[in-house]
Amino acid sequence: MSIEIKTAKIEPIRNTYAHIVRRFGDKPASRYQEATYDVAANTNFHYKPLWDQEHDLNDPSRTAIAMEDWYAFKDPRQFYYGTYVQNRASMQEKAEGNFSFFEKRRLGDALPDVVRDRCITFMLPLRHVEQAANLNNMYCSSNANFCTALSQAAIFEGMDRLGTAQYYSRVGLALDGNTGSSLIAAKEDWMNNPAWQGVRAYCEKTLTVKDWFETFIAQNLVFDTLANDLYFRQFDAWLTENGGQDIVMLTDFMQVRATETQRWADSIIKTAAKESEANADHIRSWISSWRIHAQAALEPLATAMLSETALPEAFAALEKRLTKIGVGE
Amino acid sequence: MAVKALQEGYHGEFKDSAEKFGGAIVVYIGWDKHLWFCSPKAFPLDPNMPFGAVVENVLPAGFGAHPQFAEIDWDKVEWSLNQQPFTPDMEKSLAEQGFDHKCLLRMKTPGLDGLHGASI
Amino acid sequence: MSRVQIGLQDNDESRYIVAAIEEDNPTAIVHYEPALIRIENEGHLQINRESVSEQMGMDWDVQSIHVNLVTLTGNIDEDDDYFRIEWAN
Amino acid sequence: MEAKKLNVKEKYRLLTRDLDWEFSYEDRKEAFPYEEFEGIKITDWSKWEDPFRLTMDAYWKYQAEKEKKLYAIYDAFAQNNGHLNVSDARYVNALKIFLTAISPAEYAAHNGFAFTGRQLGGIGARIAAQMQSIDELRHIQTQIHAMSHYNKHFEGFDEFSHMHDRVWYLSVPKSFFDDARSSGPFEYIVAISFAFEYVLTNLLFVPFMSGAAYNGDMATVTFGFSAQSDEARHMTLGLEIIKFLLEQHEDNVPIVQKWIDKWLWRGYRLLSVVAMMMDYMLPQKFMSWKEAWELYFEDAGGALFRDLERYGIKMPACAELIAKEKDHLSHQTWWTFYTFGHAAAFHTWTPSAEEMDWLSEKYPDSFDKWYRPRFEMAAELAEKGERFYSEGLPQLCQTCQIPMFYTECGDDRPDDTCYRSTHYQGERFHFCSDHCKDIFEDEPEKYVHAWLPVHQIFQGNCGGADLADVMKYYKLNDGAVNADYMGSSDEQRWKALKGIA
Repeated sequence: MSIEIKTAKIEPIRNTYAHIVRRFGDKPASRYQEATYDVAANTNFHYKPLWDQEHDLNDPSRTAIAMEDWYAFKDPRQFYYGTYVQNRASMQEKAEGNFSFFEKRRLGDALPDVVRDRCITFMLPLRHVEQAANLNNMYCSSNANFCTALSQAAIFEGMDRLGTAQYYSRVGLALDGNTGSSLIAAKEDWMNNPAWQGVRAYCEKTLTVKDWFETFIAQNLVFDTLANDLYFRQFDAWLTENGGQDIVMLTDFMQVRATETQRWADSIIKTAAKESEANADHIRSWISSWRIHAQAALEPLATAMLSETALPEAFAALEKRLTKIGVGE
Repeated sequence: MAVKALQEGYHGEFKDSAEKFGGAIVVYIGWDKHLWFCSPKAFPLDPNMPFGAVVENVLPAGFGAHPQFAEIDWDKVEWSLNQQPFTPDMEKSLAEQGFDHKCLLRMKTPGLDGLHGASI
Repeated sequence: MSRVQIGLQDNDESRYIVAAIEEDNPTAIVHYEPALIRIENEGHLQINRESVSEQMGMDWDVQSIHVNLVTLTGNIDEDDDYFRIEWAN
Repeated sequence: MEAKKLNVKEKYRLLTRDLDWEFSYEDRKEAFPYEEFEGIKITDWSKWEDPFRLTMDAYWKYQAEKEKKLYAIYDAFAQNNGHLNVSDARYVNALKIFLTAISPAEYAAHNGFAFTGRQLGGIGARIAAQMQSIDELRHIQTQIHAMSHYNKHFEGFDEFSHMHDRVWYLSVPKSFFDDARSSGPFEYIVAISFAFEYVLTNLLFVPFMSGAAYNGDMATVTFGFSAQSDEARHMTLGLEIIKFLLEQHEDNVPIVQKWIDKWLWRGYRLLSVVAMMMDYMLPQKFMSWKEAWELYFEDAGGALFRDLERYGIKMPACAELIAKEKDHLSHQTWWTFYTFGHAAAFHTWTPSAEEMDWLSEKYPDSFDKWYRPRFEMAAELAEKGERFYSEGLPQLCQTCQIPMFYTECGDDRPDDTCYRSTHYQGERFHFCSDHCKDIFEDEPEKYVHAWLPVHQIFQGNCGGADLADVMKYYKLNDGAVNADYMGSSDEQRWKALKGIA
């Protein structure tokens, strides 16, 4: 067969790019490896940033965390752009199916008022929380610009959080028949309801943090762990008990995504803490200061939405996670 | 105009200031109408070297590949230093004749105006 | 009047879009270049959802133009029913 | 309750624009600290018009569709050894330049838009920037993957990452993006979204990708046009940001004009290498640089600037010089690389007789008079085994960092090198043009910090003073990646594969 003759002559002269060979040996590389490792520039920059004359353009010293090799950070999902968008596209297709089922069957009409009201007051304002999470992860991406493994995973997280904010908004539209009235009501809660003011203050505060690794801890570890437990376990259970199980279908995307992304966040923190005592100390001290903020922020919300035991339960989930990744007390 | 930066006192490092060249000065040399050499060239030179050494060593290395180089009558070359007419003294050092860091030396060779009427 | 132009990847889907453009913009000029279909018109060009859907024989979502779009010049106005580019001058 | 039908505009407003809120607990300036120092005045972000209204679900859906198509072609290309179908192995050298010079710039753009996508105060503009940021990540990754197969069969691709931070000619694209990224968020977005994406990007992608199609390179055509489908969105963002800034406050007009002037010129200088690729590196020629400039800049760009006149924006003055340089640009650039081909990571050659005839036809006013004799002389020497390489190192322009090869085209003296210089704090600085000099003089505090490769070599920061040392520092395999195409290992392998004696 002609194909065999051809392949016999066409021997490759190398298997992959030289920087990939230096890291992994001279063998065929995965698309994730070629798309990720050593892509970012790391030396000989031309100008000082007009907005930060103390640092180079791509500068690892914008965080207190120090690493011998920043590419020690891995994304367990091995997402590069192509695999990321294809994965999310299939998730959105499923979400789209759920929304259209919900809308076609007019499941919103059948919801008990108490479920609808609680969703508007307590769930829809999460779209603003997610907007802060979007910005915080963009902050991580743009500051971790010296390491593609980090900058890409952080922008995926950032775009995910925008998508999540938009899905929460669509829950609102599904509840109010596309008038937007539920979103207006939820924003009113976000701005003025005492139950939400702590969370809003927390979000605003995270947006002023300078060290991007601290931002990461405040957002993706401390806040998300607590909020995920409050919403995806406890509030879900409440919804199911109170005739709101159809809403759970609409938040399926958010839950699946949050679980998946947690593995990535865990691996980042674990790797940084394992690198050195100094890193572990920074991480522990950020955790301890942000958990105090989080306690104050979430207490009124958790109590109003669920009960007085809700937040302690969420903190137990946080403890468990911290222990698992080796930064517990 | 001056730069607008977030904080006061913004200033980049002078990446090519004289002291960074280990005592050498950078001298740029261009040969007019000889575009065989796409651009002027840069040379790190000892400011204490006599101008004659530039003619004897530096120029042949940089421009000797051109067929007209061998025909140059060095007495007839029209020099300019930093865009001012300049009459070199072969014995005197560069520094003594006003060569400083990142200066530009151009030479015109009347009668040798490149090849093929195309300033090659 | 200034010319606007739009470029689409030369593939099957684009051919329906081009047919719809030609129908709705009679003065448009279509150039077939390697792998690229470039369409020019004076002042403006409009792509209508209905016309493309008609050509394809199925519903066409205006936003899906981004899959085949290669380039354009002019100010964009995009809505559910149309995608329009034009110059104000 | 019957659900109301939402149109795209309303839906986008509800899903996206309303996510933002007024701060009560922190000073908003602490969260968005870079919005004011450039002097841009924003009175009302809500006036921002979203140029396109993609929500994330639609973004994932359409982008996944594009990626699926693209990677299917990559797989087929690799399985079928698609590199054997290119017109000639000389063509592959254009791809080497693409991967080493353009692709890393995509990553820089990804980062710059992540920065603006975090720092702009208005949510509409911010999200548009974020989408562009992730798109740019797509571009570098799809380019790395497209070139992955070529890397297995040709020299000059494998060290692209190491090269980008070091090699002399790659400081041109790197400094361009470093310049934009070290600017504030508004200058960045005007520089890249408007001047580069809107005004110039067609000149990079469209002719080059059509050229790839002409030369049988389906992998490149596919990634190029697939990337370009994102560019259409990016270009629109560029135009919207300009209109928005101009409408916000009249004080913005002179600032924006200054940035347009600067970045059109910076971008044009960067495209010198594209001009050369089009005219000299495509064995099957498609369109000359001059024709591309006329079609995509003079025609399309002319319409754009007429549209912007009502805001008081003028066509940048440099356009006049560019129009005069278009007869010379590609020839001078290729000559520079040809003569410094021993220090580059791609091969160079003299154009064949047929190619010279094509160049004469496309450049009737310049090629036969100024450039044909030069290339014929070079070809003759090469024939005799005396291939010409220029000794030593070229003088570089302080701003664009390109060797000072440009001539006084503005003055109709295309055979006189253009020399410009200025003094700043006791030091002399040199430029290739009035425009590069103007850019420096406007912000000397910034441009003194340029990492000029030639000076870095002299300072001993690049491995040594000899070419061999410097090549080692670049991690370039001297004798394999560089010098003339004739006699190169690329040529030998190609001939063996094609059964050419």
